[in-house]
Amino acid sequence: MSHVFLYALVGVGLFTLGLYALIVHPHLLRKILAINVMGSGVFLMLVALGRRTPGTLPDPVPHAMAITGIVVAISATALALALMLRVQVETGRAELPEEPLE
Amino acid sequence: MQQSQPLKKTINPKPMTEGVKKQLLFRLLLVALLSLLATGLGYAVLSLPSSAPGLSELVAENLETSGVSNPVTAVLLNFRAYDTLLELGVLLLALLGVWSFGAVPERRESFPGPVLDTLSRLLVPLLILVAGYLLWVGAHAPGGAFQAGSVLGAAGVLLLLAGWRPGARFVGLPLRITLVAGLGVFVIVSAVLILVGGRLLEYPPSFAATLILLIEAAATLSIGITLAALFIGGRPEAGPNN
Amino acid sequence: METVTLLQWAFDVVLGFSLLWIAWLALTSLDLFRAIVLFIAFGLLMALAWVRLDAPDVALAEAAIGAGLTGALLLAALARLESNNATKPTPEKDHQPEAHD
Amino acid sequence: MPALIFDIHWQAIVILLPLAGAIACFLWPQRGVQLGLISALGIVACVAALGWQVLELGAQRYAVGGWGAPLGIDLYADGLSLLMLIVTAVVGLGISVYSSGYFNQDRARHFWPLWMFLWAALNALFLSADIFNLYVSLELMGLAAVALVALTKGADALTGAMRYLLVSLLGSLFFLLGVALLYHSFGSVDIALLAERMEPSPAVWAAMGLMSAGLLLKTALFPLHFWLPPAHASAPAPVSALMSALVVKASFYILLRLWLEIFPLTNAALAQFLGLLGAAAVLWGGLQALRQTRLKLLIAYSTVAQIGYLFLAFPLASIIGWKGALYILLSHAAAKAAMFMAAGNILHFGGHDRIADLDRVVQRLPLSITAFALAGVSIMGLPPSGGFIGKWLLLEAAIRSAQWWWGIILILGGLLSAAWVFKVIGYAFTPAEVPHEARVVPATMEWAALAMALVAILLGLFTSWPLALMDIGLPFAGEGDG
Repeated sequence: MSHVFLYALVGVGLFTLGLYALIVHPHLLRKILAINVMGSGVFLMLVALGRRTPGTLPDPVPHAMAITGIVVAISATALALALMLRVQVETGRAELPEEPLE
Repeated sequence: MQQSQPLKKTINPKPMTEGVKKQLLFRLLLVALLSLLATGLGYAVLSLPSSAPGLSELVAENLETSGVSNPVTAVLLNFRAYDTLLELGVLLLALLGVWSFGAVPERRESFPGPVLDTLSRLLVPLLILVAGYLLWVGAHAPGGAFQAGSVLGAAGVLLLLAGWRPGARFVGLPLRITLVAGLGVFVIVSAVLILVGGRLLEYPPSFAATLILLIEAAATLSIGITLAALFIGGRPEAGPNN
Repeated sequence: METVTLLQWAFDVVLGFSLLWIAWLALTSLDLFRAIVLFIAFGLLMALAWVRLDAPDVALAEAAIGAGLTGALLLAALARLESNNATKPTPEKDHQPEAHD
Repeated sequence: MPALIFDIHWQAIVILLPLAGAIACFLWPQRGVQLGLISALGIVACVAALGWQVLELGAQRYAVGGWGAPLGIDLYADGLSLLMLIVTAVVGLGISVYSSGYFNQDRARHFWPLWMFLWAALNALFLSADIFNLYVSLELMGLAAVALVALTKGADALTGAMRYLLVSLLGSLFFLLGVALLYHSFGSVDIALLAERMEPSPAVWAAMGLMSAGLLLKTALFPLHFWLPPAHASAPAPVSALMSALVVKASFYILLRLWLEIFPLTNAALAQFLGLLGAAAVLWGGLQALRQTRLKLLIAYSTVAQIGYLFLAFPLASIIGWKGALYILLSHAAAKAAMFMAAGNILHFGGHDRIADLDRVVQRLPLSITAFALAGVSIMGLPPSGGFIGKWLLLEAAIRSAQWWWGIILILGGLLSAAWVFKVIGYAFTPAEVPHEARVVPATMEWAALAMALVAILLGLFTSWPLALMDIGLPFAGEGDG
C-alpha cells in the first residue's frame, strides 16, 4: 500500500515546483500555470492519502474534495487569464510592474 | 515588501551585472528555502499512519439513504452538498468577473478549416450524448454533474472554434437563466426544503434520488454553458439588456 | 489487501517521475505555446495517476476539466496575447518568449 | 411569537438570501440597485433575527443536510461569528446605500451581483464550522473581491487586482494543503471534532504552519502586506471600504478559530513572534501612511497598521486582550469604511485624491470631512470611540500580564495615526493654488460615510452589548487568566 506515499510525495514535489515557478517567473501566464501545478500537487496529496483505507475501496470524501478543487481551479484560472489579458491591453505587458520579493 | 526599490525592474541583457548577481543569489536562497519546505512537508506526510479509514466507513453506512449508490456523488450532492452549492457559486462568479472586464474581444480572423467543421459536426452530437450518459450514470458509477458538464462545455468550445456564435435572441436573459440554473435550482430546492420544515439541503430519503437528479441536470447545463462562455472570454454583446 | 507487484511499482515510480519531469518542463519551457502543450500532457498524466489511485471520478473530471478545458482556455488566452501584441506595437521584449534568465 | 422566530433556520437563510440576491441582480441587471438594496435590508433583518436567536438560546450548531459532522457540514453560530456577521451587516448596509449613488448604470450591473456574492461568502465563512467548507468560502470571497477591485479600469487597478488574485489563490492553496493534512490525520474537517481529537504531530505542525502562512498572507500581516495597498487603494471607493473593513478580517477570523479552538496556541515564542510582526506592522504601516501623497493609498497603509493591532493579542493571551483586539476589529471596520467612503466622495468631487491639493474641501463637503475626522478619532484611539475602548482593553491586558512594552506600541501607533489624520484635515482647510472642477456628490454618499463614522464613535459609548456578545460560547473561554 505504500504507493500511496509515493504519490503523496509527488504531490509535495509538484506543490514546491509550482511555488518556485510562481515566485521566479515574471510572465503572468507562467504564474497561472504554476498555480495550477501547485493545485494539482495538493489534490494529488489529498486523494493519495485517502487510499490508506484498509479495504479495497478508497475514501470517497477526498475524491469529492478534489473534484470541488478542480472546478474551483478552472474558475480561478479563467478569471486570471481574462484579467491577464486586460493587464496586457492596459500596460502593454503581461507582467506585473515590479516583482514583490517574498 | 520591497516596493521602495525599483532597481529590480531593470533586467539588463548584459551578463553579470549587479542585478543579475542579486537575482542569482535570491534564487539560490529561494531554492534552499523551498527544499526545506519540501523536506518538512515530505516528513510530515510520511509520519502519517499507513492505514486510516477516513470517512469511508461512515459514507458506506449512509450510502443507502443518500439516494445514489456512487459514493463520490453521494458526498458531492448529499453529504457535502453545501460545498457543491458554494462551488457552483464560484464558477458563476468567475464568469461574472470575466464579463465585468468587458465585451467579447474582437472576432478572430481565422476561419475554421473544413476539418474542424466536419469534426465539430461529428463530435458535438457525440459529446452531448456522452454528457447525458455521464450525468445519468453518475448516480451509481463514475460520472456526475461536473464530468458531464465539462464534456458539454467541451462540445460548446468545439462549436465556438468552428465559428458558431449564439444567436442574438439567446444572448440576453435566456443565456443568463441557463448560466444560473445550477445554482438557482440548488438555492430554490434549499429554500423549499426549509419552508416545508426541513433543514438546509436535508432531502427526504424518498425524494433524494429525484432531487439529486434534478439538481445535477441543472448543474450540468449551467457548468457546460458557463465553461463555454468562459472560453469566449467576454460578455457576448446583443443589446445591453435583454 | 491488494498486493503490489513489481510491475505496478515500476509503473508508479515511472508515472511519479514523469509527472514531476513534465511539470518542470512545462514551467521552465522558453516557449509559452510549448509550455501549455506540456501542461495539457501533464493533466493527462494526472488523470492516469487518479486511475491508479482508484479515483475514477476524479480521473474523469481531470481529463475533461483539468487537461481539456483548462488547456483550451490557456491556448485561447495565448492566442489573444499574441494577437494583442501583433496589433499594438509594444516594446519588443514582449514578443519573444522571455529569456529564462 | 418568539418561539416561532427561534424555530426558523436563520443560519441557512443568512447564506441563501445574499446568494438569491446575487442571482436576481445577475438576471435583471437594470434593476440591480433596487434588488441589491432590498437584499441588503433583508440580510440585515435576518442577521438581527439570528442574533436574537443566539442571545436567547446560546451558541447554535446546525447540521446541514441533517447528517452532522464528520459526515456532513456543520454551521456554527456563537458570539464571535455573530459579531462578525453583525459588523458585516452594518458595514454592508452602509456600503450598499453608498454604492447606490456611486456607480453608473454600466458598472452597477457588475457591482451588485459581485457584491452580493461577496456578502454570501462572508456570511458563509463566519458561520462555517468545517475547514474544507472554509476553503470553498475563501475562494468564493477571493474571486468576488478580485473582480470587484478590477471594476476600476486603468493599469493600477488591474495590476493591483492581478497581484491580489495571485496572492489570494496562493494563500488558499496553502490553506487547502493544511486542510488535507488535518483531514488525513484525524479523519474529519469539522473544527470541533478536530479540536477534540487534536494531538500534536509533525503533520499537525505542518498543517498549522501552512494554514497560518496562507491566512497571514491573505490578512496582509507585515511583511506579507505588499499586495494590500495597491489593491485597496485603486479599487472603487465602496470596494476599498469593503476590502479593508471586512475582507481582510475574514482570514483573521479563521486564524482565530485555528489558534484558539483547533490547536490552542500555547507556544509562547510563537505568540511573541506574531505579536512582534503585529508591532512591526503598526509602526511600518503608520510611517508609510504618513509618507503617502494620495489619500486612498494613505488610508490603505493605515489598514496595514490596524491589522497589526489585532496580532498584539496573541502574546497577551488573555480574554481581555482578545476582547480588545476584537473591539479594534469592529471599530476599524466601521471607521475604515467611513474613511474610504469619505475619500471616495472627495475623489468624486474634485476628480483626484492628492492630499496636498484638497483645496478647502471642508467647506464644500462638510459631511464627508466630518466623517473622516470622526473616523480618525476612532483610528487614533481617542475617547470616546470604539478604537479607544479596544486600545484600552489591550493596554489593560498588557499591564496585567506584565508586558508593558506592548503598551508603547499602542501609543506610538496612535501618535502616527494622529499625525496623518491631522495632516489630511490640515490640507482640507488650505486652499490650493489652482481651483479644480467640482462635481456634486449625491447626498446618500455623504450620509453613508457619516453614518459609518458615527457607528465607530458609538461603539465607544455603548460597550456593554458588544462585549457581552463576545462571551457567548467564546473560543477564549479556556484561555489564560481572566
